[in-house]
Amino acid sequence: MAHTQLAVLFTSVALIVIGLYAAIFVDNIIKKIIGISFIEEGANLFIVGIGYKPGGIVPILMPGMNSTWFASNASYPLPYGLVLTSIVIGASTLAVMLALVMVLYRRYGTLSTSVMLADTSHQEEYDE
Amino acid sequence: MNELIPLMVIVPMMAALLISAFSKFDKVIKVFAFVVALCLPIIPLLSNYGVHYFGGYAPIVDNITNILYHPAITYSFNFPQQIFIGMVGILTFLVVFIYLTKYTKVSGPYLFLLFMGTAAVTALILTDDIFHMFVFFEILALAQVGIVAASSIDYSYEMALKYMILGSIGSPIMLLGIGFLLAMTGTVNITDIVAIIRDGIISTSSPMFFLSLALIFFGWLYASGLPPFHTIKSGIYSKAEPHGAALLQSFTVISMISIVIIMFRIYSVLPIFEVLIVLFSVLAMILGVSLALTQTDFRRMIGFLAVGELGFIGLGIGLGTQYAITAGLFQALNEIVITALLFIGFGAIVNATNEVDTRKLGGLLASHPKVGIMLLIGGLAMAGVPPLSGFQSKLMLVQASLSCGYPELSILTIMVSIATFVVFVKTFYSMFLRPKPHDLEVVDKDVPRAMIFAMVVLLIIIVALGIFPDVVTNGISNFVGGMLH
Amino acid sequence: MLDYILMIIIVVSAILALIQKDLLKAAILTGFSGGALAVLFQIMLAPDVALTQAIVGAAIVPVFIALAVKKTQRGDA
Amino acid sequence: MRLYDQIFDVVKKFKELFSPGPVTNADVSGSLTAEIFLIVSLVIASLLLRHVSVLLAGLVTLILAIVLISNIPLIPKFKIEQDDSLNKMLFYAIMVLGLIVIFMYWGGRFV
Repeated sequence: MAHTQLAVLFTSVALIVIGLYAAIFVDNIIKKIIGISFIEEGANLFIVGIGYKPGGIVPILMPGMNSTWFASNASYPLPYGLVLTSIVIGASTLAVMLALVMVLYRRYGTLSTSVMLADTSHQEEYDE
Repeated sequence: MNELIPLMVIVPMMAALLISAFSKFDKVIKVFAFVVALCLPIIPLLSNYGVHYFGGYAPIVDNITNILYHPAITYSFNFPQQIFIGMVGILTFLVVFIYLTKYTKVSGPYLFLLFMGTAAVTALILTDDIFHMFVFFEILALAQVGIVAASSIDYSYEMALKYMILGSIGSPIMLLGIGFLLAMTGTVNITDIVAIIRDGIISTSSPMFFLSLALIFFGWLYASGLPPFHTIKSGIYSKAEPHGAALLQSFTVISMISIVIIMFRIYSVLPIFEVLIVLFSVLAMILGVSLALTQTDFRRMIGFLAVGELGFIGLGIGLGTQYAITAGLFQALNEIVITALLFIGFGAIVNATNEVDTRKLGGLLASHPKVGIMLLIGGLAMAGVPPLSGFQSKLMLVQASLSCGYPELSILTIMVSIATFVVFVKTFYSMFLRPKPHDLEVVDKDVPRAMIFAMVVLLIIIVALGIFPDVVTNGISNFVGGMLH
Repeated sequence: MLDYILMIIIVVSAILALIQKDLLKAAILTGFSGGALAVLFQIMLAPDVALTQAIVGAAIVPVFIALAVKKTQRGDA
Repeated sequence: MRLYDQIFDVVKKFKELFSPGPVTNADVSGSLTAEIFLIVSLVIASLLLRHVSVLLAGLVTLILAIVLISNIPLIPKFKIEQDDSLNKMLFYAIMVLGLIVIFMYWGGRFV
């Protein structure tokens, strides 16, 4: 049963590595952003994996439950609360990034990172 | 009155939301923003030191094991917090004032971002909860992106997107580090984590503990703009409006010191922690200043200088003694003020000439003597010329590194100060002293009054801190002494 | 058994999303990955997180990406 | 004489570096200062290794000095590596992340 927890940690590491790979090697900006959202998902999965207690129960204390039994069987709910916040933060950053991409696409007409987000420090003119 | 502690975060945040919601009513919003901005530096001055437990959940003592737990999000307010929040408040007030006088029609979203950023850094420096720190770290990153994207400077959208993509790599990594720490200690309250580590409940030599340091450290590198993030950090300074950049750098400095203090409290048992911080600070100093020497865009140059100066703060924290950390924090305070002065002053020049290339400028001392003189004093303060405030903190840093047995770091510190001086003199010469080129047209002759006012206020703070450093250093030193024991 | 299948779905659809030539397909595959993650959260005794992730990961994020693709271009180049 | 020629080439390189727009005295002297500052400060920083081992510090300092001086127009290379291109920034960021994680996980205990 503890194998599930280990497998979850491996999955999260796999997601993070996929995301980092996409961040370096994928040129399309939307795919890059998708890859970056996988890093976020991997971190979330990892934190949920921390709270998970193999063979335990959902941490909801119903009335009439034996509290000692509950305390020794419930999984740890604090990480779950953190992940909720983190998921929403991730979605909102994703939305802002995509909005910026849409604005920049109108200017460049391409989604290639090496064109859209290239070095700008030597550019003299700025064409609208 | 500890009730004032949460208000330091709530007031700017509520103001941000209200301004954004009622941005149609132009006059009312202007007055409201001005009043709130005026309140921001006053609240920390009136408040007493102490802690605030959100929701009133006081710490619980476990009767069997006698261990203290903190169930609520805790804000702790002390002398350094007071001085830094007060300084950010003053800066926010000046920036909002410049913004309100510059534009007749104010933009609600922009003011929203300014106030939201202020609320986020205030929460960052007050908080005693590592996840709360992460949440406001994200909010701060979003606010910074917004401030950059809202400016009307060329390539600001590109720079904002780059900053955001790098940020969305940095922050999940930091979250992962927090996750490792949570997995080992089971809590997110820093005081509890420190107590657990001090009692030896978890093994500090386990690879997990080192890994959590590595991941949180990477997030800190992103937040503070040390290498490898020095290019993007200087980039966003140069693509934001000058007054926005003045606020952005204060956000950077404060997020840097608040996260590094948290890391110091948790990880100072590991000797490698100090090695890492000193390594990256030295790199930041060398790369920041040497790149600043080769820039021709003066906003970018100040950006790189600001990153280079961050290295001094890191150096002070990395040396790890009471005197060194005091010096580092004092340097942070000075840097906030000095860099803000430089950004606002150079922004006034951009305003007047519409030109950012130092090669095409010249002879501005004749048309803008006031701005020139104030910028000169600010630059001298940044380079560490007595009796200005930069001198005091840099002298303390040199002494601290000598007394720790690292004369190389002292030499490096002095060299970086000299190079900073060279950068500044070179730029000042080519902008103000050199004969005026024929093709330079000064578009708008007079500099806005609000900018002059802001510069004068910041200059007074610089000189006052330079002459009476004890006012600040004694209090910081006491706080650091309490933190180390 | 179901959890291992879900993990494989998450990783494989993440990889497939990144090698698609068609960005709309990539958006849909992202939704697959997010939805599978939501079910995995449910199995890992976190129903509250699963609900949020199901809405955000399986519906909102793919829709955002699809909207961005619709406003820009569908092909990867 | 070869070193002299090399230093002379440095100035030519700087001209290319500032290609759009005129090159002023102040820019070239600033870049030369940056060049010297970079070499000296990196060499001094490498002296910090003496707290680990004196022999290592001596070796690293010597090698670093020789390598840096023989590659002398350093600033153009440095500037090209640290420009605003997102791909370069991401590459360096992730490389640093990898280095920190690997170093801390396997080597953190030994410091």
